[in-house]
Amino acid sequence: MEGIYHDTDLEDSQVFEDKPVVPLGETPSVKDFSALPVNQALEAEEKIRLYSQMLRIRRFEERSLRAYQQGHIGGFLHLYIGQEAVAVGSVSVMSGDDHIITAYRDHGHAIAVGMDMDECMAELFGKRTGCSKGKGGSMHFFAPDKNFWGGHGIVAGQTPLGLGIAYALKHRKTKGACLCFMGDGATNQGAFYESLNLASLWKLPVIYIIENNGYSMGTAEARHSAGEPLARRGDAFDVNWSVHHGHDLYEVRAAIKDALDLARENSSPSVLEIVTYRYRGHSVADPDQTYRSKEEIEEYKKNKDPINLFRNKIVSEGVLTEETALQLDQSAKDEAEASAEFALASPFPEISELMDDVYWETDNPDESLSSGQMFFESSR
Amino acid sequence: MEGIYHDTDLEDSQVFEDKPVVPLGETPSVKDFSALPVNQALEAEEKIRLYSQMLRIRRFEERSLRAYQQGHIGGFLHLYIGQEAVAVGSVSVMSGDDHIITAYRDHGHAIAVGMDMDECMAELFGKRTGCSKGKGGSMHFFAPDKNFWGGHGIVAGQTPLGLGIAYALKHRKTKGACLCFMGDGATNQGAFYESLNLASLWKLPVIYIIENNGYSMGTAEARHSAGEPLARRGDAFDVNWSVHHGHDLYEVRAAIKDALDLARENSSPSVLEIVTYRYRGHSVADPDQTYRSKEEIEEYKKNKDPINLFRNKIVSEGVLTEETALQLDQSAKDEAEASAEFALASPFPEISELMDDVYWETDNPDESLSSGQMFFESSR
Amino acid sequence: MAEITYREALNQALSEEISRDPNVVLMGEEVGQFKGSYKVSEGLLEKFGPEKIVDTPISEAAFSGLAVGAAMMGMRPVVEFMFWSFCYVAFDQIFNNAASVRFMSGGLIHVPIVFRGPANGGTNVGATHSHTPENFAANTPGLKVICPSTPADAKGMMKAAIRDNDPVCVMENTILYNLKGEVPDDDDFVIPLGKARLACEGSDLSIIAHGRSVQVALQVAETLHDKHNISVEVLDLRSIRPLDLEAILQTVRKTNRVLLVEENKPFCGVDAQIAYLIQEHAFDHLDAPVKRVSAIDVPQAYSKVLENFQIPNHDRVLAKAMELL
Amino acid sequence: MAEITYREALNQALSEEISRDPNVVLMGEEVGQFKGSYKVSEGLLEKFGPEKIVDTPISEAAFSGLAVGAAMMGMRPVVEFMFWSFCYVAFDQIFNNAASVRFMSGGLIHVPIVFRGPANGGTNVGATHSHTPENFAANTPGLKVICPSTPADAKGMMKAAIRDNDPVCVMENTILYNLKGEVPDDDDFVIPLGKARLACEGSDLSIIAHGRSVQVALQVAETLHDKHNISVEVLDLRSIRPLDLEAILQTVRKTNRVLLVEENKPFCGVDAQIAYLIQEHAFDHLDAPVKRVSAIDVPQAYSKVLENFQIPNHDRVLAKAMELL
Ligand SMILES: Cc1ncc(C[n+]2csc(CCOP(=O)(O)OP(=O)(O)O)c2C)c(N)n1
Ligand SMILES: Cc1ncc(C[n+]2csc(CCOP(=O)(O)OP(=O)(O)O)c2C)c(N)n1
Ligand SMILES: [Mg+2]
Ligand SMILES: [Mg+2]
Repeated sequence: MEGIYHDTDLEDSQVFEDKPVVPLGETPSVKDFSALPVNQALEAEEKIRLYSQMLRIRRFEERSLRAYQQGHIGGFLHLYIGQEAVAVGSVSVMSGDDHIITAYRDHGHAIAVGMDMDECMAELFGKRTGCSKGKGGSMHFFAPDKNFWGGHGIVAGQTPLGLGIAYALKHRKTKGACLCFMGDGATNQGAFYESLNLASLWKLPVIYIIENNGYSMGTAEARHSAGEPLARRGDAFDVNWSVHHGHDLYEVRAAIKDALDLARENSSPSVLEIVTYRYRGHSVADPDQTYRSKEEIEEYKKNKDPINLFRNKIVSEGVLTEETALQLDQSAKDEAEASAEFALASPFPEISELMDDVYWETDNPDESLSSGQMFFESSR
Repeated sequence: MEGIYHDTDLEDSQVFEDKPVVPLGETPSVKDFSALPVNQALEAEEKIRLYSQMLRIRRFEERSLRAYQQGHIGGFLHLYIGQEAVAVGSVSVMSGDDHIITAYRDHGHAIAVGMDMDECMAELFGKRTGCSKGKGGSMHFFAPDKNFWGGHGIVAGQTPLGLGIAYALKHRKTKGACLCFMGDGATNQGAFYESLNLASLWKLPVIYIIENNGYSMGTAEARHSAGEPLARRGDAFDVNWSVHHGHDLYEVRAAIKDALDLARENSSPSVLEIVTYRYRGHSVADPDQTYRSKEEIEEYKKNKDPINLFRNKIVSEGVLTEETALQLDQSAKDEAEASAEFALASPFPEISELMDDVYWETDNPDESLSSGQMFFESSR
Repeated sequence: MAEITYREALNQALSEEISRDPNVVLMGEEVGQFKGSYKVSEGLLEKFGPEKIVDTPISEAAFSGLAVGAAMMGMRPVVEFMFWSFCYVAFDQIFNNAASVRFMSGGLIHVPIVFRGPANGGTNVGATHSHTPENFAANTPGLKVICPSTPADAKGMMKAAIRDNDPVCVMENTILYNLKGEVPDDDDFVIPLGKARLACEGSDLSIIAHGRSVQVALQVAETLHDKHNISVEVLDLRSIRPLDLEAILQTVRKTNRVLLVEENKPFCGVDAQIAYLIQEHAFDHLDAPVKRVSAIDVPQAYSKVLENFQIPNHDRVLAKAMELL
Repeated sequence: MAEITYREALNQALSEEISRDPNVVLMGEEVGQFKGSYKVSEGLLEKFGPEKIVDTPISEAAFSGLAVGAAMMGMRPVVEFMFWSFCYVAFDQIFNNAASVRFMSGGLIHVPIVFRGPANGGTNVGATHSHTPENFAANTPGLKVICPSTPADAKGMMKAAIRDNDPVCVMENTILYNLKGEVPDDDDFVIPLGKARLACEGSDLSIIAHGRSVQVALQVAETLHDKHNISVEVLDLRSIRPLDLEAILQTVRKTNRVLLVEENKPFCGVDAQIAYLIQEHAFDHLDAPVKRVSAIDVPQAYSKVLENFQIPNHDRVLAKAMELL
């Protein structure tokens, strides 16, 4: 089993057998992924939509950060800023039968699948208009109607769930796959390896996407993981693996598309490592002063910002004008602002709603199959 | 990182890159490991002792099986019969600073490290003269004075413990290593991979020895694990790995010796897969009728029985006479019989002893640092 | 109605529900080719094939989580733990994912799943294989827990658990597997969760128990009746969560003396909670403090003389009952 | 004696014990370079170097088990869980290996280890990050569990835990980390485990609590005193196992009315056990049933309005106290 796709359109150049991760500050890959069929197929309009999606994610999160600082948001807030091309690129090649699940850094995926800013911002504010009625918070966005299964807080806890989604698809003979996102640090949880073995043994259409942003909280990859690249950890299980750049939306699309094809056609699992970067601290509570330099961050922003790079690309393709770019940005900002207003104006959940949404049964008393006392200290 | 030792004395022939496991029934490897220095160094007496150790393990277990059938032993009884060369060969190259830990199939390792049959048999009988005072049973033999840390019941639960033993050695700058034994099925527990990563990341002198007897209970390797060989699962973590035959005691010694040298010198971890076979069911409760054929078992016994092979070898080396072989066998049987008599004659623990050995503190009341109630339903 | 074992009753429940609903699958270690470690799934692989009866590697975390993911998608997996003790390596998947996903998603997703297997002591398998985590499960909102003690309950409650739209932990008992009893053959014989069972009527003392302890309680009731002419009522909780508090209070109000028996370790065992509820709701009906017999409070011992004493046995329960009278 | 925070108190305890005993090391996620997620280990890496202050990957099962193995060899590891909630992915290593090895080896081996970290709700981190598993630990013979509620206790009991030869689970609280209080500087300031603390004397009602609930209880005591002229005694359990049953019974015998408060979920929470023990041992001293306030029985909610109500707060505790009077 080689560490690359045998039937891939990608050249070897993006598959780093020895030194997979481009050191920060090196020039990004020069290969032009726009030439691949998956990207050639994109209409101008669609490209603009992809660009706008990335922008919307960023503006949403910037606004949420401000709301956090203003005291409207509590708990954790893990920002995705810098990684936008991964979620948007991945989701853009999904079909209606494909599903997606991720960890706690989930705002990007949520907006990419089409959740609207209002329900997301309201969730952050802990309001009943939130996607999870304020019960889940930042880490727990869900939209099963959009094939988005969350938003999970325990590192790598979603890796068996993603496997199960793939299992259900295969069991029902649906030609779909599950994209299961995780961080670089998450590769150090045992459940991931158990899942890789099962994925390969049972041939389940799950694609593990390691969004390698170089850090597990304050721990750089080299301090948390032995052996490079991380995607190679699929190798011993005979799972296809490869490594890609996450700053290039076209490259992400190409990589995910290939993996999806394999999954849909042969029900084959994959592990893709997508090298990316987060600009903000691990969560907004992380002062981000102990483990990396300001320069490192600035350098990435300057050379590899996925939104800038894509804008430049489609501007040079003649698809986007600077003017439209500005308009899109303004409307993303407006939308984010409006979502904050919506969230602020929304009511908090009632205390009496605390007991809802625990058991299906108590929420559907007419169809209840059991009796007896279900709760032992109740809010009612 | 290659899947073999770079500085090994072994030839490539024992390292199976593609098809590591010799299919049962094929002729065993023809390579003569007796020529290696580690085996050349063996005195005749020592060879006889090794032979006798394997015999003692087998006779002990055969006797324990009878005791089980007679109703003297309860719970589980996982027999090691067929695998003896692995424990005996491994232990024979350990130095005083090396340590060992294993799973529930632990009788072989226990006797190999020098525990005596009486305390082992008494433990199986649940007697207070047992090595664990009858509290542990078959799965929980311990002899810390002999650097033997058990005997653990939860599959792969011992893999982090072995890592910790290696950690303590390194922390104290002791030039020793920890041999951590596990089954092929145990490679499917996540804790093993977390341990591999830590072993490599921190360079800890732990040697994981997968005793691959082809089955995880009733599940053949191909039905429980994707990717071969199992030892390759160390690869992505840059952990040395190799595959060996377990029916040849000389080969086992050579493999473990090399890994121990690496561990002691460079504090490097390894994963060794040692291909072996169990003759009996998973435990004595396993009727052994659903997952393999009688022929498969008979064929292994005939061609690869580790005790027979070693006897033939040292007989042909002129070290052992048929007469001595018979004597050794008789004395092993006598010893096993005597241990059963000892166990039978030994007293059961008193009910009042049930509360001992839970907390160090309650066992050492004079040095107790705390007060308050420790137990909430007591036998006293 | 036929007399069958607890094991056969479970087997029937599984078989009937797999036939009835295409979303039901059974998965776990050795459930297929090996027919189950305790032969609960005997014949099912032959009947339903490997798509429905799924042998897994020893990867409890992965296959439990897989089943939760599949349940989120609308399947109804039944996950067998060879021993419930092994939930310790899958704890996060059961106690976080199965339990919380519904709540964390504001009710968008539900998780119709059954986790089942034996959870008991008494077979000399030692400390790591004898856990009885019904208290951990019952402590965790989002999960349901049941402990059937008879063949009929095993069948009827297992069927209810599979049809339930929430995660249900079914705690069986290796020693009960051979217990025989009358069990209806009706395909729709379902016993609702959350209803206790009056196992024997009496007036002097109530013994409340769950799981195999119910059988012990019944023996003690017999002894007390035969030797001391004392009339004991035995209430089988059957379901821990939901809990039939009404039935508990009813027997307490009737006899005014209560002994609780369980195999759980005592500190924060299920019966700690039951005792609390009784004194809270029936304080004035108690003629004496609620007493308990549970497992002796040390890791489970291997040696049979120790373990036979450690789990609640006839004599320990009898002695404690006498204290109450 | 200096006024320092709970966080600093823990930091001092760790620092002093690492200096005192070469076998002590601290390990966990982000404890070194990052100074600890909650800055409890600030400055320790600089002081002791990476051999003593060990940053780990997110591999709770492996590093917990590693620490148990090292403890078997005579080291005294202190393992930090960023949240105690994450013990769910290391459950087997703590609840089987650390808890049972001594017993299973017939006393040949002991395991001097500390598992520590915050275990609390109240900071809007949701269902998976707000577990309070002191009841699970206390249920498990072989483990000890403590829940210090003041800076002095945090220091003195942490030191005791590290010097203890058995596994001790120290449950801290992120909200208490900033709490200030007088703490002795004495290097040998050690508070023995298993001794409760009378946090405030009173005669009409006893509130028994542990962890941050002690602070809530004290506020309620103040309100009751100021507004209703009711005298409340507050007992801080400090240690759950070993448990100071004597101190509990003493306050019950004094006030004859008891309210138990904890952040645990109610079913089989710690206070279920305390309630059982009180009614068992002081039945005749109770003028009313023992009452409890615990977390509302649903997965921990994110939204602050919900969570502030969910955990025992001043008003909920006050209301329940009034019921008792
Ligand atoms: C089992 C577990 N341990 C620890 C944590 C705390 N934690 C949350 S995120 C995180 C770092 C994860 O890093 P990575 O997987 O690289 O994802 P990223 O945050 O970079 O997206 C840690 C340690 C957790 N949520 N779950
Ligand atoms: C976590 C866990 N799951 C399941 C079991 C039950 N079990 C005990 S041994 C075993 C098979 C292990 O096979 P392998 O690792 O190959 O070792 P072998 O028995 O062949 O020596 C199983 C499933 C267990 N003890 N622990
Ligand atoms: Mg990361
Ligand atoms: Mg095996």
